[in-house]
Amino acid sequence: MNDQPDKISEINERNLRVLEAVLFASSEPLDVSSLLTYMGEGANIANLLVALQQRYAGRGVNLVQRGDKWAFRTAEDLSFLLRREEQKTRTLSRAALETLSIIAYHQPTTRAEIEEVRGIATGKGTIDLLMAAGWIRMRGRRRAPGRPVTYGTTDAFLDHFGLESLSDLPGLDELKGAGLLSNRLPSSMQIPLPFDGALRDDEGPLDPDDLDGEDKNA
Amino acid sequence: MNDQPDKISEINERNLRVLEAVLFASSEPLDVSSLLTYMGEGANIANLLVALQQRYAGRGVNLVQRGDKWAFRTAEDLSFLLRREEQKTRTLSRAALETLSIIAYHQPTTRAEIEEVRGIATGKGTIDLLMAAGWIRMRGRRRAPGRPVTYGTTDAFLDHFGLESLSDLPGLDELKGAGLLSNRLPSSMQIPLPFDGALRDDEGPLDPDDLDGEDKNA
Amino acid sequence: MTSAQTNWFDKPATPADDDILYVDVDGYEGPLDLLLDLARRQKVDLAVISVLALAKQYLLFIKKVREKRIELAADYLVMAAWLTYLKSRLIVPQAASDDEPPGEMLAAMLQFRLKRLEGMRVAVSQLMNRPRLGFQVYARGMPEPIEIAHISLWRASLYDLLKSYSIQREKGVTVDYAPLQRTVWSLQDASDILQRLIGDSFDWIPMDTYLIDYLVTPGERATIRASTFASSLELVRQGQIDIRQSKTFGPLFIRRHRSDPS
Repeated sequence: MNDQPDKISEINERNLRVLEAVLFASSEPLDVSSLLTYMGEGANIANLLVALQQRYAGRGVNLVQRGDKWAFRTAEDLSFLLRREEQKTRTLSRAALETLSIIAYHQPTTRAEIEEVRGIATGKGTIDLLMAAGWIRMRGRRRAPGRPVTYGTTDAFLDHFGLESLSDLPGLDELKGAGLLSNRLPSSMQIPLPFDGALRDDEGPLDPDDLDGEDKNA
Repeated sequence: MNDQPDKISEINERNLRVLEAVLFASSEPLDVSSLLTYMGEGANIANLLVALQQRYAGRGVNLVQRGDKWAFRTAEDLSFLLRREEQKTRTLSRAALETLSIIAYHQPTTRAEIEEVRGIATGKGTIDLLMAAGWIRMRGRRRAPGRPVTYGTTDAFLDHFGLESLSDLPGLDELKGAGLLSNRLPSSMQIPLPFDGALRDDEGPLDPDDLDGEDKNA
Repeated sequence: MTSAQTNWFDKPATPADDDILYVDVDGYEGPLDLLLDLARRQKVDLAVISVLALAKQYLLFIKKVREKRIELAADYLVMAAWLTYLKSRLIVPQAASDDEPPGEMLAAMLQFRLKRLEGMRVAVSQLMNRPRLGFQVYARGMPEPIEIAHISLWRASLYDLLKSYSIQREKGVTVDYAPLQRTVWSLQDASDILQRLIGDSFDWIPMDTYLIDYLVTPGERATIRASTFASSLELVRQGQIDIRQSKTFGPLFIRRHRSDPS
């Protein structure tokens, strides 16, 4: 190194240090004019910022420009470090359990039908929760006024509850035998045979829009 | 460069980036065990931290050790540039400051010992205030009549005052030399040094009730 | 707040004039603080300070304060008493038989305590003049917190599912449930009817024969038999009729009771 630029590089190095510290400590991205207040006379802030940016390129932290402001940010490829997934086992709420059981026995069924059996409105959150749990799916749309979405259970549902197929769901007599249903029930009461095959005659396919998992009629 | 160490240095470099990103992203010092969770198998974290510290030595931001934790902090020599005025509300009373320094230099110490040094009763409020600031903690209970609570400083104390460990306390050697860290007149007896390790021989654990942060003996 | 010798204590600087000292003790944090201030006025190293002179100054000071205001914290008076004792120990030569600690030792102890308090005060200044976090040294201004995505794993048993379904189906049924309207014969009705049917028949006739018209409806048999039987017992008690049964579960025969002993 020759003598002359030594002085300049010393000042430069000092300014880089200050820039580094100020940008590190700032609680928000800083623009050039506020950075300038920390620099010595005649500092070429644009050059300094580029130099600092290059110095941090490829490091775990990068100097990034946001609009006309500058800030340190975690390198994009390391952003996964700042996310963590926590699994928590939770017991299904009563409402969700009721809705799920009705869908299981009555499938393909619509939200209105579920509400009819439950005698109470079923929140969209309950359906969403069961969808997120992976236990129910939208099958199609009922060929009826309003074309409501029909719901059915998934393979994950069978898997979780240890069923080989839907026909393993106990019928009326078995439920009575297990003491789950009272024997005093009227003989007119029937339990439907759940159906999880392809679309039934009264079902149409889902709309293309339904693919994002939203029930537009909800 | 030969082939063999290339792979090692590549892994090292990646670990250094991860360490840099994680430490940069946090405003609080992080301990080695939580840093380890981000590293690959068999990473030598002690070496990595030293390497990172060297890389940032002389820069505007330094990697510093605070107790057994690590953090990025702006360089001390730039303090005159970055200096912010102290908030009036944060100014501690003389009683609080004296109590803090007595705890720092005499730890583990009891309230009675603090009062003995100051020659005046210390209000519970003063201790509470220092606890709330996060600078002191209850360590245990002295094995002595009344089982008084022993107090010591925290890592946040080290962090606030820019100390790597208690041995960095300013004037420690002079105070020790003059025998002023003792409860007694200086004698040939060993002069105790401030100690923030696990419980000492004359300390027992805190009672379960102490965990809510209350000093029942106060 | 910029000089290196920042006074971190909120106590105002002590006036140079000793005469002003007597005005108040409120500026001091206890007698030790006051003693330390007095000692500093000797303008010598604490190690070579004259404890005797210090004790005299303190006692004089307390005396002046008490002339102005009677009330004075007990701490100050305890210290005054102790210093009076110390003074006497320092002035009067130690007797050989004396068990009390020598005055020199008491003086050294006081000196030690003053030095120790002074030491802590210096330490406070040194600590507070360090580059402190948030004032001269800074942490990351824009920390990037770790985002924790909570994933729920739902749990339910097949039993819960089936129970839940069954409860709902049963609930749906009970909504339509209407209790059966049963014909119930009151005891009075049964008694009236039985009286009427028996009339004046003194022959043994099975009870069911009298009731044959009413027992056609199977749903009503139980209540009619029960009410009739109960009221027949009452009629027997009243001496209106007689009852006879030849064997267990055999037919019940009834007839009008003959009231006249013929």
